[in-house]
Amino acid sequence: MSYQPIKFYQTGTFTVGNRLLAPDERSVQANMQRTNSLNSGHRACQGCGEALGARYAIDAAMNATRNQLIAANATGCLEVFSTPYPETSWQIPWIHSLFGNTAAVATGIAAALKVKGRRDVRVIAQGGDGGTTDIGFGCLSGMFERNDDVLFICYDNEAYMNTGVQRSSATPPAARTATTMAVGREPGNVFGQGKNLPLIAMAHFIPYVATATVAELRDLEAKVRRAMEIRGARYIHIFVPCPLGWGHEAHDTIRISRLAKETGLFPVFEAEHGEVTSVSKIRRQLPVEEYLRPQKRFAHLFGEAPRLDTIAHIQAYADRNIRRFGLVEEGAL
Amino acid sequence: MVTGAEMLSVAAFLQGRHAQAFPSFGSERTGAPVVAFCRIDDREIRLREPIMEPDALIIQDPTLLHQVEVFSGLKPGDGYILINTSRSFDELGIGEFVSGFRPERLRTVPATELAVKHVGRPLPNAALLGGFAAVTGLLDLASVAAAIRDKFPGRVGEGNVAAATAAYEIVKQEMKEAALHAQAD
Amino acid sequence: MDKPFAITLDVGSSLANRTGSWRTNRPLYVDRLPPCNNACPAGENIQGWLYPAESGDYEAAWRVLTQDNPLPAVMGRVCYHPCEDACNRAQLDSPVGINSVERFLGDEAIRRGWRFAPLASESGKRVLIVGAGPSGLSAAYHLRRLGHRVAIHEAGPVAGGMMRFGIPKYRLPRDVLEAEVRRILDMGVELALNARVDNILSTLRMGEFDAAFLAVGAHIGKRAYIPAGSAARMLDAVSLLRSMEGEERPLLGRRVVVYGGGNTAIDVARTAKRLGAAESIIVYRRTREKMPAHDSEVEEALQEGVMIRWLSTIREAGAASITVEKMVLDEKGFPQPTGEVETLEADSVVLALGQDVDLSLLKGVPGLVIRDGVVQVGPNMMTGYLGIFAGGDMVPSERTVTVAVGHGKKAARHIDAWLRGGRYVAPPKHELATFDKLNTWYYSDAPKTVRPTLDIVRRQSTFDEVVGSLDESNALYEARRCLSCGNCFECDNCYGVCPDNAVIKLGPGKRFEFNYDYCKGCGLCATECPCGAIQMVPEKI
Amino acid sequence: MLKQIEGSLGVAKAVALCRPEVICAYPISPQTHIVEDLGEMVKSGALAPCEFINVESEFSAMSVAIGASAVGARAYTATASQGLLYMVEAMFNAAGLGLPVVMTVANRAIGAPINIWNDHSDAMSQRDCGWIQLFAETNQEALDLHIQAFRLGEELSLPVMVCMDGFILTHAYERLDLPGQAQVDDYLPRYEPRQVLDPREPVSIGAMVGPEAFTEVRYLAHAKQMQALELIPRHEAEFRAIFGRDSGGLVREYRTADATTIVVALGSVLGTIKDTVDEMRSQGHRIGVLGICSFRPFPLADVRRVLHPAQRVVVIEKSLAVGIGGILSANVRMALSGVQLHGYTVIAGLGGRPITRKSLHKLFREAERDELQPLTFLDLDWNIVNRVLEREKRERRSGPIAETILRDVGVVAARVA
Repeated sequence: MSYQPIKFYQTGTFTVGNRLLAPDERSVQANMQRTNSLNSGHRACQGCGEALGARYAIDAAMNATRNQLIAANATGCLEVFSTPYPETSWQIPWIHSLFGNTAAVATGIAAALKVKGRRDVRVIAQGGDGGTTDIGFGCLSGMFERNDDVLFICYDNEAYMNTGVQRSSATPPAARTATTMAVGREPGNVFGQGKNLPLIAMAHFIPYVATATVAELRDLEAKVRRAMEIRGARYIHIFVPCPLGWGHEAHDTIRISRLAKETGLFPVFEAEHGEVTSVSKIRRQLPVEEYLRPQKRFAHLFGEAPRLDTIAHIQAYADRNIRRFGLVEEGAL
Repeated sequence: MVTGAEMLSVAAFLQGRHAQAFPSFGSERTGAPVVAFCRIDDREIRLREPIMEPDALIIQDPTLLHQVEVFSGLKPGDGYILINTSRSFDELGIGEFVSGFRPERLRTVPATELAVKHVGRPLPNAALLGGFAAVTGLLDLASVAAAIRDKFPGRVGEGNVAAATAAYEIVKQEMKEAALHAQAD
Repeated sequence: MDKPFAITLDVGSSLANRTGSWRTNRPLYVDRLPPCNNACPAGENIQGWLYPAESGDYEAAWRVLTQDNPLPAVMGRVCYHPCEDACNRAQLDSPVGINSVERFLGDEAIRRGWRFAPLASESGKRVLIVGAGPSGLSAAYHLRRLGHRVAIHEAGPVAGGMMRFGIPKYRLPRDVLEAEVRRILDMGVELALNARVDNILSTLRMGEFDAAFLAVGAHIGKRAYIPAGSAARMLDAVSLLRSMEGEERPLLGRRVVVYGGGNTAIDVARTAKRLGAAESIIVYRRTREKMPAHDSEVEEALQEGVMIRWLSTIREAGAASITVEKMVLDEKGFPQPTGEVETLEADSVVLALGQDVDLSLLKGVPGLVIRDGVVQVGPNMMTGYLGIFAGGDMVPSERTVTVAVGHGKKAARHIDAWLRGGRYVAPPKHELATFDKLNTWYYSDAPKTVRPTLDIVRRQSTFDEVVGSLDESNALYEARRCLSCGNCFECDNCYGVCPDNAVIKLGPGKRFEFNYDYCKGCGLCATECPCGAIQMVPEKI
Repeated sequence: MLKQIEGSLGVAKAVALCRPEVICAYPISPQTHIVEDLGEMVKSGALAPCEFINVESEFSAMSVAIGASAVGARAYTATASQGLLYMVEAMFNAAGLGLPVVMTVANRAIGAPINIWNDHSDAMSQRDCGWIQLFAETNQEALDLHIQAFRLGEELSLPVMVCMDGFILTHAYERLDLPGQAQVDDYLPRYEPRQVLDPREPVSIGAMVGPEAFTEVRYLAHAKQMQALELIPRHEAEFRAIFGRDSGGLVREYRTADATTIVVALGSVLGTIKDTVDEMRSQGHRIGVLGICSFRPFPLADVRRVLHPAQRVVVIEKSLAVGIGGILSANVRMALSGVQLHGYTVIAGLGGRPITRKSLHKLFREAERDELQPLTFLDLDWNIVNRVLEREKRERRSGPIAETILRDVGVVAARVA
């Protein structure tokens, strides 16, 4: 069958694949022979955003490198659910060393490959928000600063899920975690100054920084592909909801990601050498309530007497993102 | 100073002897008082303790004379003392203290001046080694020069060798004169 | 390599861990009934034929379409498309232009001369069909496809029935109608013209038919008692419209008054305009809201300068004028006279008050039940007399071409079953794919394309077709606006969003399968399915 | 080739001859000169192909080495003291994953109070992390042990730590016999890793292992070190054959035949002890020395064999197991279980305190008379200690011990003056 020029919605702008697209225009995930880098049988929870994000990203990277890929993995959910002896779910050469040293291990791998003249083999370091924004931060910053030829991917589910949902520096304000309980006068996590890893990565002026969510596969794959075209230190921050830790329905993982972006709470953009080069605009702007309400970790904001002040505060964060990154189409809304 | 001890050990090594040079370890910053040691022997040196009873003492900075117990352990009689100064032992106020030493083993040399003259910088090490070779006769000037060239290749090295040679000559000259005086008395 | 024990593992080994056992809910692929299909009186599988159309496979689309309706080109013009009123897309931006795509496919078929597939084996049975209108033609087509020999007896000089004698050219060009009728006849359907059936039983007997389907339509214009002077020129709408097909044009004068509020009234008023009437006025006793005529028709009529007198009745008609009485709606919404009258100049008055059925052919048939001037039929379209079925305008129902075509199909299936000594049982209907079952995020905004319309001057002077066709790319665009409600369109979402790779892609046209060995039952696939083709059901424990 | 150079430079040259492919550097005294020298060789191209990476911490240094080693590259780094402690988590990991990283530890004390001078507290803190630990007596041996370390580690897939006394060896200028490249290539084969990260044969390294297999994994780690007990002497012999000198091995005896008193120690202090022993021998004392080169694995059998005939053992160690005393001596005692002899633990040279012949003579004589305390702190200034203990008994807020001691010694005062 001859394919029509891509002109209309069903040719897959928002869906994963679609029969109407020429095969080379479909997403990696739509491919019947996709690599399933993180194959079935892993022990992730139902509807795990991290499992999804990891397969999206690594499949895309394998596709971009013709499977010439090695990954280093930080301690955390992803590592534990993917490689409990005697089974591993990974299809690529993969190493888990420690919680805080993944970027450095990757640096070592890249250095060794360089010495051995295996420039074709590319290196990915990956971990959760704990292994990235907290305990792994030192090694990560060092890797950035030296501009080592490593792509670091952070799967951000905004808390230490592996140990039972404790607060991390990526945990959003007001969110309930095991160490920021929804009790007292200021329930949930504190309103700090925030620790925006993508911006911090940009402050290292590395060649490439991007954010993505599991709700926009094509965008995510494009960013991984772009990252793989570049040499040097690269960083992709992927928003991956955790049904268990956030207290939302397992089937809402993608919906929640979508809401995070559409409310402006999670800006999706790209930056090269410290400059923002592209922004994924909000399609249908929504108030933050839409995002907060389906998550039990924010349930205390919607009790008998809703915490309107807190919600307004969170809305202000979203508005700031919208202003800072220009998330809303000019003239729209 | 540390460099001095190093070069001294190299010079000894070049003359086929065993030598062990090491600093008085510390987190000193440039300019702070330091002590460095050098052992020279004909058999392998296994000893790792600091030198507490030196046979010879090279004092690079006479201003320390009254601050630290510089002379502790130095055996009166057959100990060597070489001081980097243009003044005399008496002018330095230690004439009385060194009275017990054999005068031909007590020498001063304006090493810093020589360094400034030949190297252009106040680094007296090389000159002091030249002087040391002269006063002790334990090393010949050639191996000192070789050690210096080994440490500082090129122009700087040659400058230092010149300084060392000058110091060597000066000390030798003084000793000759001293010897004459001795006979004269 | 000789790997360290336990610390180093072979890739992919976790396939040994069947996580399917975690599942408490199981996803199922389902086909739900799209609202368009559900609303189509002709029972078309609209989503089904839009699907191949989306990939530009128009012939396949046309073949799916014509499994239910042999007259797409006609339907694409005269159908009032209840499908579009039901379309879920209306809640996003505007309904899919189903009718215009259908018309495009119909015209494409005529242009390319596509023919119907050869028949199944002959059954050896003969069926008589009375009336070559939409219902009769539809029945003939379906019966023929089912392998029966079919003979149509048509009283008129040409086939088409109301499609020919009721609907004006400017809505349905005759060459289109003829092309589609011919295609049906080419299947080997006998057509006898000017062959009025006076006595159905004798015709059945003489023709040795095994069954009959009656679809004579309703061609007798209803009369209303209006005191009229001898000079007054009064005609009825049906005759007027029929005469339009004849040699010489009827003379209506400069001022024409049409009495009634149905589609026929509109047709007449617009026809009068085209015949040169300076004034074409519709007199209707109620308000626009209450008017039975289809809104688009009313709109087009007004555009063309037709005037409408709401809340008015004709008291009497004179030589060159009529007297009109104003009405008011009572609380029940019925018009009540006010006694207030005025005079309208009128060279002629056309009564468009509905049509009656000519039931003379049924005289003496035992068991028939006739009520309100129409023949009563059972759910299988059979009359009280075994083997005689009826449909279209002569049975109780809405009187549209689409309904008639639907009757033809339905009757054909029952006749077929009856001839084979069985009963036709329609397959159970799927659950309706309502809007709430969709995840419309995945559909980008794409407003409906408007079909071109003829410029106003030519609309008032000629009988050229008013509404034009979509070109190929527009038709494709419209087809692709379809949300494919309740039916998988292979967007790969389920395959992509499964965190456990538990969806197996079977390849183009083969859709997908769940791998229950690993599916943990999270339900992401169902939530993210754009068209609601996945259902979560509890696992039996 | 003989050269009079600094110990650090000697080690750097030896490491370079081993053709390392990835070197990670983070500065900390007294190790720094080694990586500085290596860094220069890589920059100048004298050492190639090799990646020299200036990391941002010791934790990162060991982690980079782990990554490089996992790809089959020969990885090296050096550290000391606090730096070693900062990489502890990665130390266990490198050993657990069986990655043959080689690391120099320029032994130095551990704070608080911060102290940059030599003792063995740093290396001893890592005695159970799974690394092989070799202690050098001289700079020549330090140099040679690095060549042996790569051979041993890669053959066993275990990381190896070469310990050399900070400053005392690292900063000492001595005559060193530098091997030629051909000799080293002859002795040290290409690295053939047991496991490697390679897309051509993907594996997952570093799985989570539960109770069902963890004990086995740990036992295998132990078994590998036991294999080292056999390999080390073999490697020592081969080394002698190629390089023509004795270096390494498990233990080194010195005048132990007929000795009634045997002194056991690690590292450079053995030199001073040997000189002392020679002097005492010349005076008729039956005293000998047992130097331990391989502390991990600990050569229980050899130690037992050597010490068994003696009447007393004096263990001199530069580290303190606070709350019990000796670390080396505890290991020695394990070797002597069931053997009846006097055992003395002497804690000496902490934080750079010189160990002098004078003190040793006194010590050994007391030992011979069995007047020594089971646990002795060499040259401990009892006046200071007692004064502090007194003061602490008297007042609650007696201030930080280190500072008060300095005040007692008068150093602080002197600085001020």
